Amino acid sequence: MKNKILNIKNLSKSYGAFKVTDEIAIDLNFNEIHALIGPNGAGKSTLIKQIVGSVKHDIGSIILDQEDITDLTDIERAKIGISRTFQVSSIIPKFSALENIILSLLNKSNNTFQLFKSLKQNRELHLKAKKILRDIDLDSKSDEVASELSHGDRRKLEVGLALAMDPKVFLFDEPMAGLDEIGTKMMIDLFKKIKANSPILLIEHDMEAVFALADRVSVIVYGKIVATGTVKEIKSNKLVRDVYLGYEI
Amino acid sequence: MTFILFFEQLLNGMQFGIMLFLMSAGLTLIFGVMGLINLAHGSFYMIGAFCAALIAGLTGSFWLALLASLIGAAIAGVLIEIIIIRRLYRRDHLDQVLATFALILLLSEGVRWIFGAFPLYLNIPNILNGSIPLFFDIIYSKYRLFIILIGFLIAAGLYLLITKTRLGIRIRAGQNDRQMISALGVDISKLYTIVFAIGAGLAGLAGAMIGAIQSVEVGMGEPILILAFVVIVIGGIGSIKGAFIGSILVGVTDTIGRVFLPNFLKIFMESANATSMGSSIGSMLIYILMALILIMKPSGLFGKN
Amino acid sequence: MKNLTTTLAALVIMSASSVFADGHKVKVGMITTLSGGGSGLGIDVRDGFMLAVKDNKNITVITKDDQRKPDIAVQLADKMIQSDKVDVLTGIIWSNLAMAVVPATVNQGKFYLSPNAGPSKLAGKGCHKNYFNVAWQNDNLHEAAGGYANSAGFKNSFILAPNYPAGKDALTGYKRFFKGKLAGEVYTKLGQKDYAAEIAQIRASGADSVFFFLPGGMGIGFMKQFSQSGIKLPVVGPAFSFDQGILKAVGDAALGVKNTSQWSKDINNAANKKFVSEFQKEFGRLPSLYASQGYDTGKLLISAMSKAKIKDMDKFRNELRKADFSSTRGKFSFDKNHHPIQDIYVREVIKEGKTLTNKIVSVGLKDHSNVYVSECNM
Amino acid sequence: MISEHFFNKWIWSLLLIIPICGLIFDEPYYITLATKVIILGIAGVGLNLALGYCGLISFGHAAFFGVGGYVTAIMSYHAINEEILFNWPFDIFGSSEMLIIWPFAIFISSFFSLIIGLLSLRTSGVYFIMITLAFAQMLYFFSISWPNYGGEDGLSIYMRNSLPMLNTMNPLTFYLISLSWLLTSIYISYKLINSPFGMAFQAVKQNEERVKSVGIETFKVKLLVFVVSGAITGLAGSLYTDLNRFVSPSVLDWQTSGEIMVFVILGGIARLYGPLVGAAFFIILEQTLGAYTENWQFWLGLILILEILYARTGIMGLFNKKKTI
Repeated sequence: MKNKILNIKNLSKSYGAFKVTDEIAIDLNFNEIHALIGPNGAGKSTLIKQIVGSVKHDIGSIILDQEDITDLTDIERAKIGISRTFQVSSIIPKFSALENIILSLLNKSNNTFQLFKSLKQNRELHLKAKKILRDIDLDSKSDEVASELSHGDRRKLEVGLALAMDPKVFLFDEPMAGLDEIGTKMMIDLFKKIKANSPILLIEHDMEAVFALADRVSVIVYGKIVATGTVKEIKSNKLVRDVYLGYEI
Repeated sequence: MTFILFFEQLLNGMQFGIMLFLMSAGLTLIFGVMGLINLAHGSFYMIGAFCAALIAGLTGSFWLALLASLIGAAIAGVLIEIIIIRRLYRRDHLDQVLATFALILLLSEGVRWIFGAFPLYLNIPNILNGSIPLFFDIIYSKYRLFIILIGFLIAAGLYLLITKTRLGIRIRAGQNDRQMISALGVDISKLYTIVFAIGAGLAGLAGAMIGAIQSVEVGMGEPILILAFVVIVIGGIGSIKGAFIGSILVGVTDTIGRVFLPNFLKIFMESANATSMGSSIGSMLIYILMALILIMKPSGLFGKN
Repeated sequence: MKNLTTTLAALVIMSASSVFADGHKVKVGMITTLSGGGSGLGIDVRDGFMLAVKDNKNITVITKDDQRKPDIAVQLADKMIQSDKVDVLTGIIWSNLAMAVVPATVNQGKFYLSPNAGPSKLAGKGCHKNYFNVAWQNDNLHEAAGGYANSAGFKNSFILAPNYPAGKDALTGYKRFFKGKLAGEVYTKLGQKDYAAEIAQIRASGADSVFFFLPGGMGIGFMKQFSQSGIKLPVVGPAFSFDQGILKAVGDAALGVKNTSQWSKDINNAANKKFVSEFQKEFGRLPSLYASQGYDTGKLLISAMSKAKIKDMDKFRNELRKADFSSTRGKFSFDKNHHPIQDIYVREVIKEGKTLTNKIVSVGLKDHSNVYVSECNM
Repeated sequence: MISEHFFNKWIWSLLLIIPICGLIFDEPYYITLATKVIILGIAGVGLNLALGYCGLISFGHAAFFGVGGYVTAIMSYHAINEEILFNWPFDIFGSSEMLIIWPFAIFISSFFSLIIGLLSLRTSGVYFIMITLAFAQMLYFFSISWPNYGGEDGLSIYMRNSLPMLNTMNPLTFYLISLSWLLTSIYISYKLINSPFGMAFQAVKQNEERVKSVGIETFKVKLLVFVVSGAITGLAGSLYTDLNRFVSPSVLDWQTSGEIMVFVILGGIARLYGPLVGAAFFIILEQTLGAYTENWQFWLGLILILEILYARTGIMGLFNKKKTI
């Protein structure tokens, strides 16, 4: 158990008779990218929402780094070290790329309630933010207003916001959707690099990327996890093949 | 404090609530379908009352006056919707609050310009004058019973309109998904105009019915507008059911609180203080009620989260 | 630049001319309610005043609308005193506005003649040598109503008024003179228009009479609903809810109601007859209580001007105190606290042809002053 | 095109020129009028923080304006009558010293905004608009029916409160006092919006969900902005009482809330000088229209509607096309 950074047990949530997540058990080891795949509407994003706490689950428990966070609010979980990206880019539209990243740095650097210090003169925050922009290959666009960035750049900025929080775990919700080849390649390299610090739970439709990155893969169908294993195991799992009829695995 | 008095006050609260419902039904529909906060809704209440007073003065008929209030306010609603309001649907709440705040100034002053500064005369027909005995020795005003009756009829009519007619289906669709109904090929701007006219007409009718027992004057709409907002916020914005229950709740709380609070406080303090303190708290009571409900249910009793 | 010089020159001449002006000229600032709720009262006071001073070349009047907001009223008073350099202020309708404007005016060394509001504070401790009330002290009409209730043989009154200072003064005033018991005493919400709850209480209370003070739209609502309720109790009230401007809106519900007033259009004296006919000719409507008060205020001012120059404040004040003018109310004089001593009449609402109006039925209180005189150190 | 920066300089020169003109032409009333603009501008600067920068559409700022105003009048009233203000937990006397009154007015209006904020910020959208209105209405009805301090009649304090060595009754002196408070409140706003905290509350306006997900306690952020906003508006209320030497329930009226909102939006939301320009425009309209017609509110309404429909960025936006948050 000691080697698990995130451990989710028996997580269930239903709206009326409809179970969006059904006794889900999933965990995340140190140094690991754990991919979560499944057809649309299987409950992947809802699972993420329950882990970050923006949707309350009915029963089950969530353990982060030996600590039970089941009863914490979404903000408390984010402060402790869960950071996420959104399936549909969610950024601060009128801030520049740099300002977006700085916002994300505020919590860790304990700057949120600094009322009268000029932000412009805070060199430390600026340097940190610049470094993250370089990591996500956006340093050339640091002063551009976020709402005017291209779709791909906004996906990168999403990941940058998550990175800036320096969390214990990342939950990435389709970070590569809509990225071009170069972008995808950059992300894959980046993820490989950061997982040593903070492991990643990854939802992704790009199977090539998943198979290139994931240490383990879980398959979720109708709110249930039907299989978990290494890329090789999953590729050869008959059930998964049935579910993913039409997908080339 | 006798049972009879209590029951009579309950009826008074009902009657007040029913009137609030006529105001708030339109307000909540307009918000639910078009997403518009309409501070100028009280102006239609006023316009209805003035139309009624005008027609009653010309023809001497109360019934024609009621009809005139409904039609006059609805026509005013259509005109204002086409000229001004429809440009606000896509705006944020802030612009809406401000534009309709300005509209209050414009309409109130406009009406004063036309009709002068003194209150107008509008009275109820003889047939509804006086009181009739109900059960248990309760004597109650005929006109107020009439108001309660009309209110329930309109509530029932609205219910049928929304659940059973094509227009109702479109309205409900509009409340759920604005994109969808335009995709269905419904002429959305026509639908909006109709909904706005219904709301304005109901407010105008309420203004005429109440104007007949209170006073027809400029500025009569704003106090009741604020109460109507309290109602729809308590009931949950967009919900007709919420508006109905909220109206009755506010009407009864206000009436009962006003009457019984001073008497209740007399148990604890001397009479003059109790009367004064009781009516002070009584006048704050519905706002306290609203704050309590919102603190417990931030989207009102029947609001969507 | 040339324009600026001309403007400057013009300004210098203007300010100079006011310095060297004939000492008989008086500049009057009228701050009253001309827009929004209750503007009917302000318009009547203004029209009455203007009618009184119409032919007097020595009076200039600047009129401004206070929107019934006390802060606006104070700011206008400051403007008129500081910029327009008026000598006398008048016009305020509402007690709460008077409480704001009167102290500001008299503290800046100007006269204030009140054509309507007479709050108790300004009659008692807060009285001032430069403040004259030409209408009534707020309690007067209510006291007369209490006195009338005694003479009518009422023993058990139900009384109600809005929950604000003037409302409390009203009920206190009634109780000061009424000798019977109270069947109930209710304070309603200010601005309340629906009195179903209160009427139910009246019905249940076993009262033999009702006294109410509900100015403006509040009173219209109460009277209509009371008459519709079928309760046959006699009603007494001050004139405010039964005056010319408002009677039309109350309608037949008001017929027969007794109300107290220091003025009525059928008071039999020459000044009043002249006022009523001239007002009708000028404005095409019957004058109201408020119009008569505005008119008397104007006549009072003229009477003092004919004997003293305004710059000689002490002399001018003395002339004002003499109240040497023919009032529409007949006998009129000031008590020590500069509030009227006058008869208060009991009127009844009647119909003249199709028009509702009032006729005097008796004198309620003769040569009536107010109870606050002793509190005033002047 | 004139830049906003240039325009701001113009505003400052005007603020200095107006009183001088008032002196030269012996029209002290125009100084008083300009003082009113400045005080209402301060109230707007307060609201602008919450409404313009943080997206908290408060329809109840009259509450704080009124509380500040009443605190001032009540303290002064007790000082005039030499009565004790409180005798628990210790004796507090009234005061007619502005230096004592200001901190009290600021403190008590922040206290009210803290309580109202704590309860109201649980809601959002239209509900927030309406619950803030409800709290202001509560105070309004309370002030009318509470007899101790004049109820509907209001409270007159006859003379302005005093500052050491200054004659506050002099229009110019009081103008300069108000002007320095305007400067202070704009400076505080400027510092706030350029601080890390300012970044947080401006982000909340745009995408609260995102701000939560990066671990920032948005409730606390909004509450603090709301309190600062209420405090500034409360201070404006205090000055407004001194301007008129009078306070009454009308300052707590819902139309006061509406008007403060109008200043902010007329001038241009989320712009430092917006509320001042809005207040000035509003007062000038009121004065000039009022001189021509009794029905000036009709024309005011018309102009406001046109402004909202066709000049959405406010007056400041005409000079600077740069988007605000």
